[in-house]
Amino acid sequence: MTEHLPVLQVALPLVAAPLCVLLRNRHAARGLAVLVSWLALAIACTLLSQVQDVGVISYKLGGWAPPLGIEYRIDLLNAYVLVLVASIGAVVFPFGFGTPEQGLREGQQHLYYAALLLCLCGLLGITITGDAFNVFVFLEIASLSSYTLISLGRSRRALTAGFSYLILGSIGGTFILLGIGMLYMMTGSLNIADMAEQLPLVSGTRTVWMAFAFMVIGTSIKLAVFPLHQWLPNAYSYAPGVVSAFLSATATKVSYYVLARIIFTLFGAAFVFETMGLQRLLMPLSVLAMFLGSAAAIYQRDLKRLLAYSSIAQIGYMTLGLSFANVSGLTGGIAHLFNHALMKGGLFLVVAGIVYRIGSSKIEDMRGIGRSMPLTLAAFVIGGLSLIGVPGTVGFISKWYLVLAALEAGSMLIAFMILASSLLAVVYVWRVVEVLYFPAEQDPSSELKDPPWSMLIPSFLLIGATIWFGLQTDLTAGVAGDAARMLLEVAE
Amino acid sequence: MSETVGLWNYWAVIALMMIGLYIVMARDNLVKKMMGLSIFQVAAIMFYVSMGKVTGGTAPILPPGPDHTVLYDPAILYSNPLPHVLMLTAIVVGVATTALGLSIVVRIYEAYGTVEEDEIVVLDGEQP
Amino acid sequence: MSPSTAIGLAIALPLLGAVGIQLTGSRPNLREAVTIITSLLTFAVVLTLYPVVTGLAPHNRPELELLTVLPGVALAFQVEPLGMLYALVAAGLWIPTGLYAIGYCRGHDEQNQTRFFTCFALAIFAALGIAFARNLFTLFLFYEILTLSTYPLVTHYGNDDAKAAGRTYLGILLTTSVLFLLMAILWTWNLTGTMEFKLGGILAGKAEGPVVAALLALYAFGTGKAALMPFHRWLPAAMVAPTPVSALLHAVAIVKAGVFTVLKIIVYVFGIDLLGRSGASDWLMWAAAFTLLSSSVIALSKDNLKARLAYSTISQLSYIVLGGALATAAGILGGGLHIAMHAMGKITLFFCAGAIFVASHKKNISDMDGIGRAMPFTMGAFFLGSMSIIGLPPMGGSWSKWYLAMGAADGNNAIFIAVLMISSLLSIGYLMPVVGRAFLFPPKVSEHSHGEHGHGEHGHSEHGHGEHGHGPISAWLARIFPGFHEAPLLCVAPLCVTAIGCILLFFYAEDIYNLLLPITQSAPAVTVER
Amino acid sequence: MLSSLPPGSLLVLGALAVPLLKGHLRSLWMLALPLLSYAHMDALQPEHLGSFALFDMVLTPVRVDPLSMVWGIVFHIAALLSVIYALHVKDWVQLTAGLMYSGAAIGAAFAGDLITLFVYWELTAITSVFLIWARQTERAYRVGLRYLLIQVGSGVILLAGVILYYSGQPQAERSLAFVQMAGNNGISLAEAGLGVQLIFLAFGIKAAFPLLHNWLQDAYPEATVVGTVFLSAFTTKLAIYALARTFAGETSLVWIGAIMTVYPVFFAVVENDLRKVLSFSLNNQLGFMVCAIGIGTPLALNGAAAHAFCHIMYKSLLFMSMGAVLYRTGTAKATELGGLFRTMPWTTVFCLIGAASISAFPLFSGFVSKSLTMSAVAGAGFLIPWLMLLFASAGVLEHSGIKIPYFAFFSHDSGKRPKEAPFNMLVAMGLAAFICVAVGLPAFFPGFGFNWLYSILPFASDPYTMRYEPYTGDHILTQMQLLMLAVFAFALLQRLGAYPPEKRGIILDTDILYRKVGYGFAVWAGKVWSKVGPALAGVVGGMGSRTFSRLEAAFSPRGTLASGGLYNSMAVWTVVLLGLALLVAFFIR
Repeated sequence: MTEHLPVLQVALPLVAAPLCVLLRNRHAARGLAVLVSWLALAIACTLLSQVQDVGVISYKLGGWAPPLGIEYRIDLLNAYVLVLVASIGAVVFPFGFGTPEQGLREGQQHLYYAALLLCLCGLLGITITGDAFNVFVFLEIASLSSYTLISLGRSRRALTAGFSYLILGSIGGTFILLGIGMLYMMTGSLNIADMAEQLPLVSGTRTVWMAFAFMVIGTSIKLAVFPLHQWLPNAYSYAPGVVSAFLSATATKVSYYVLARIIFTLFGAAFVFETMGLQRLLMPLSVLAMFLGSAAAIYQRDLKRLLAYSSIAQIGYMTLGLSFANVSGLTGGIAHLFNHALMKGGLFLVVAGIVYRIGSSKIEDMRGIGRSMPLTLAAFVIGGLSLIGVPGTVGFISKWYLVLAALEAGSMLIAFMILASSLLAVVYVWRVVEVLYFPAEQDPSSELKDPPWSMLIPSFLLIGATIWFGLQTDLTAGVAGDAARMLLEVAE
Repeated sequence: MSETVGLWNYWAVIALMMIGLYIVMARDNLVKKMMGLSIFQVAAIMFYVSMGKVTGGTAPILPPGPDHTVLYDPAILYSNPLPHVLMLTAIVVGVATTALGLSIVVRIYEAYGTVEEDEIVVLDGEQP
Repeated sequence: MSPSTAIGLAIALPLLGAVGIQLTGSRPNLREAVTIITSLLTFAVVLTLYPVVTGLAPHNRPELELLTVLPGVALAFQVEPLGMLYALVAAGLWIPTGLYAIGYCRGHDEQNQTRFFTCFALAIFAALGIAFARNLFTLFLFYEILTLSTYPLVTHYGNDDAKAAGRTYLGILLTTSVLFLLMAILWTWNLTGTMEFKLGGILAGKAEGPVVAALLALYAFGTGKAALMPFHRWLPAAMVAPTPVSALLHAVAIVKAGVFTVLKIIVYVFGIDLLGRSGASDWLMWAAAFTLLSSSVIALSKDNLKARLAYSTISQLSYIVLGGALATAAGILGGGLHIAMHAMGKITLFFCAGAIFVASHKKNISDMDGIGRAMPFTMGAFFLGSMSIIGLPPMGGSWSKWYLAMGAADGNNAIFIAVLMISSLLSIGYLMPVVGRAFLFPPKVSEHSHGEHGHGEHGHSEHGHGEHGHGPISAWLARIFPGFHEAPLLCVAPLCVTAIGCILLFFYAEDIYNLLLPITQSAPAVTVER
Repeated sequence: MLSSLPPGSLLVLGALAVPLLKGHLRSLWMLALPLLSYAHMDALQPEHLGSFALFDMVLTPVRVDPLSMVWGIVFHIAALLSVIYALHVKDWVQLTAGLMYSGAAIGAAFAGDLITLFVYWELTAITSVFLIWARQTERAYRVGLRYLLIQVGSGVILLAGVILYYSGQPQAERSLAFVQMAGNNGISLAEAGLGVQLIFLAFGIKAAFPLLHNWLQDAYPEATVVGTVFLSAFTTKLAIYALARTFAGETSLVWIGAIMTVYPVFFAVVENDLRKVLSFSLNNQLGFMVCAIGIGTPLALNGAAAHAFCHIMYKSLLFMSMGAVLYRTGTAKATELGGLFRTMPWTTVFCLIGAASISAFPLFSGFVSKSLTMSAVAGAGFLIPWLMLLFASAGVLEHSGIKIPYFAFFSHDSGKRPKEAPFNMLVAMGLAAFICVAVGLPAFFPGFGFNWLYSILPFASDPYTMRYEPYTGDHILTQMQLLMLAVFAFALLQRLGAYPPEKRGIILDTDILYRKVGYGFAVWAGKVWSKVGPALAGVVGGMGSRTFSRLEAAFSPRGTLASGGLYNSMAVWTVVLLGLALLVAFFIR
């Protein structure tokens, strides 16, 4: 049984999705989705511990040998991402259990869960597979389901948001497809490990360069690297609350994983940074993202949109870590992948709770509600502090590694910029905290209270995790560091 | 020169891509945008298909031999079948994307009463 | 109870207290009991550590390591002399401050008292964490907790003023700490690969010349709580908070956390030796001197009593920074002593300002004419506190000033003796008029104050008088002091205690001196001429 | 227990109880305090040195030797007289402050180390300011503040000096002992180092050296009736003691002293406020002592000590009498007084005794003490200073000996008919007058008259002093000639109408420097700050809000960066980036 875990990881949600459709009952569908997400988490955790024990796991799908057949290849990095995606799913799926789903048409809820499960399946699949074309397939599964999920939002603008994400996502996906095709032309293989072995022989050809450019740009669209981020604010603002939480915590993270894979495993750091000079492009863009994303967040009037812009800035941190191409930077980037998922997922859940109570995500509608919703306020404050990077929270850990990386790279300026941009986070976080905390002129309706426990518990699980992993970093920074060393092929 | 011209299939792919992208960018009508996107995706499919073609190669189909065996003749030059196979999946993805996109356009039409992007922007501006 | 346990307990108790206060919030008496009992217990636990510090050699000092956050970076605590001093100050002054806050809040009928006392306890928790921090990370962690836990206190009134003040407060403190302090910590880590505090410094041999000066700048300005100009604005801004908060800010925890951090970093990260040798701290002396003098001058022009005291605090903090920057044994000792001395003096002054506000609703010095005759205990205490701040004997403040000046003399920086002396004179200029006017001027005609405050001043004081009109002691006092009208007992008693404390510190300064002496071991007594 | 307390501490601590007592109990307590304190001091063994280590220093809070004993005795007497004089006062602030002030001064006289000295030094400053503030006028408040600043300024200079002095010594032999620093120990002030010079400066401020003197004339006339009596006795004499202790024999003091004696004469002659006249004369008398200290021989030091003793007595007496006048009439201005002898006969008599003493008439205390000084100066061969002192002696007679009683009690009749001074004041004045006379009398039998005074002097065993006999023919003759000349001059000038008329006016003095310029600067700095602060805040705020609106225009949901053709710009960006990525790869290596 255990040897089949890799395929089960993907197959379970894939099978459960049509089941949901067949069940036609929203309670049953939800129960199934939650169950599957928990099972997926259990599988992911088992895989991680296996990887930590025995090293890389290679699973041959259908028994076909790797270069020809599809291989699921699990090393430390993707086991880590699997755990992240699965655990976010396991926390987010039960959110609001027992309350009616927000803004869904009657009779469609089971379809919603089907889409969620498909999305989970796609994301897990991207992560677990060792086959380049398979990555594209799962990417499209995840993307298509997420277009659906986003356009399910209550506002009609969710539709336009979903549509534009669809357009851009498809462009990105096609870019990746083209890139894979070019690589296949040059190597005759679709297995990532196999391609990686062949590539150095042909790395001087323009086809490979083009392939690289297409793949990096395609992934960057999915990852919302500045300035390819413009689909993201709308998508996250108008999607249903849970979807925002889920996507913000997983979709961009998986894209980041793909980018890291492309750069380090597929093409190799030497090619990417020395031949292609990616850091010359990526570093300025990351810094711009950090500042412009945060600056834009400051001026938002919608809380979800604010968080979305903050995500753009945080993605900037991750890609910045990547662009240093040293162990600290990559550790910071990968750790931030995990950490940002925790805090942004938690924050979106908190906002979902607020929206559940007051029916709006506009900041001005939240005046003084922290008084009657103290737990929500507390959760938001902690999550916000984590965004800022206050010590004791996960945000600090990632920032720690990133600044260290900048110092190791000898760039005091970048180090200062990382810290300075986190000050912008102080501004946008505290702007919201002030609104929540200070009493409104007129007394808010007194029956307002914290969201139900079924919403609070998942929020607090993620928010609490930001503190736990801010102090206990074996799982995050520890594994991230190992993964970074593995990617950079640096001996411990 | 001949080399550049000889790669006409790639030029076609690039032209298709650019046409598709241009439509996506320049058209306000959402349905037309979907069309542009389809063209764009088709460009990728064309790319794969053309790259699988081996000059002088025949279709990679093995004729059935006696006793339900498959005849393989190393003398016959086949085209590479794999890209074509892959494109089956890509076509499915493209179809799904188009279907989903169009269904969203339908929903947009229900919600806004129009599928023109500029009008939607105006409508969104009126009612933020 | 082993010393390690005691460390944990000392830090955990205020945290537990905060939980307890939150839980008993609906029953004020019980809640206040929790505050008082927790503060007493905390102080007792901290006291049990005192003999440990004085008795054991540095390498034997008890430690408590909770967990390893990052490789080489642990959340860990250790007791050492400077931290012990700060812990004693914070925990010791929590008791009177707590009592006073109870009196103040009740006398003033404050809102949200539960939140108030909870955050208060949290602030003490953070302060003790800072005091016992074994490494830079732990220190930074609790430093930020302290900033955040006091934010609700600063913005207690919840109005626009409070909001603006809260922005300044948080803005400056977080900006400096994240931008500079964290940068400095990381840089240190990058240079040395460690962040454990070590007597004699960890940077010695790892950094030279301009790097040391730049690091020191990052540390000094990064510790925004030390209120070095130009990062001092948060302190006057925070004046909108209730007075017990101001006392907490200025005396017990927050500003002291800042200067403590600076001193600790100078002693344990740079090492007195390195700084004294390299001259990297020369600019810091001037920066501190500038802050010291200019804020005194500003204080002169403030009519609002709390604002004046706030600028006085800024000035006094720079004394401590200066002491550290001098990088001589005497300078460090003086800085350390001044932590305790200034805490005791300033807390008294703020208590007095609050008591005056509770009793008469007066905020401006120009309105306080003749108030000393109505409030002889309060103003007497104010007088004593002022003397301590000025540095006059027989108040504790004179010892710290003595050692600071000695430090300047030892370090061949005699010019800073002049700075200290001028500052003393300036502090007379801004503190003594308060006393003089209060005791010696006849009260202003009430018409005037009516004109300024508009409503109910007289009515209030009559009400207040009624409160204190009964009881034999009050009657006796009222007979002796005509027009006797003090704040509630819970306000007055703590300030009398702390005022007496200022005098006691004069006589018991040697204990603090002996406590701190070991940290100067690595320092040369006299800096050689550079 | 009691013996472990330093002298004067009884007064300091006992004063704390004064506010809590009422009526006769308070009076009794206040009278008892100086007496108890005296007994306590008397019980101390000479050369009793209570040393202990504090920090890394050795402190000697109590050191009893003949020099300190003289000051101890006279300070106690002055405290007692002042208390008696103040018995009618109800204001506890003044009484407490006065008692603590005298206690601090006594403590300072017995300080054995510089830290202890500093402690008492500052204590006298802080307590005494209340005696000025207790006047409860705006003017007194400002004067008090200036006084306090200068007094504490002297303290901090002392501290700075002590620190430099201490740290300038070799590490192993650092000593804080309050001992000779320059002069007789063979080190001149110029070469003694900055620390010692600062200490000298600090003493000089309190001793009202020329140009450092303004606080005295500024503050003393503004103090309360009682306050001035207290003030006149302690602060300056404490400084004299400190100078005698540390700078005896420092030659520059001779000149400083000589100048000090001369120049106040001119101010005193034209001054209208009689209490201010007395302040100038006090300054002038200090000059004699400073001069004697500068000589530094045992005889000269004896002279300084004796003069300090006598001076405290007669200056107190004069201030008391002027205080009584002020108390009864509400003014001490020469132009508004005159003819008071009719209703205030006792006060007149006591004032005359004081005037005679300060003028050094034979049979009065001034005569026996000033003679010592003059002889010492002459004996040391300082001719010009000697002449200056001689001139000043005449001047003293002019302004204190004649002007004060003349304008207050005789002169033209002001028409004022005040009551005689209160009984307690009369008692105090009487006691002071008695002492003035008693120590001035010739030694009809050993231990009587001036002999008693000489026996308590620090160098009582000094053979020259023991053999010194003020009542010799030529002494008396010289003095009488001088006095007669002065009286004659006064009478002549008065008759001719040429005596400088008393004017209501402000006499310009060097204090204009700090009173106007310093104060003006502080006010100006405050104003500048109050203008610049908001202006800066305005500028920053304006810049901030402009930046804000610009940024908002760019970033807000309606802003340029965040809205508009979503797909278009992003698709363009995609292509641009693709191009860029390839460009970087192709061309930028």
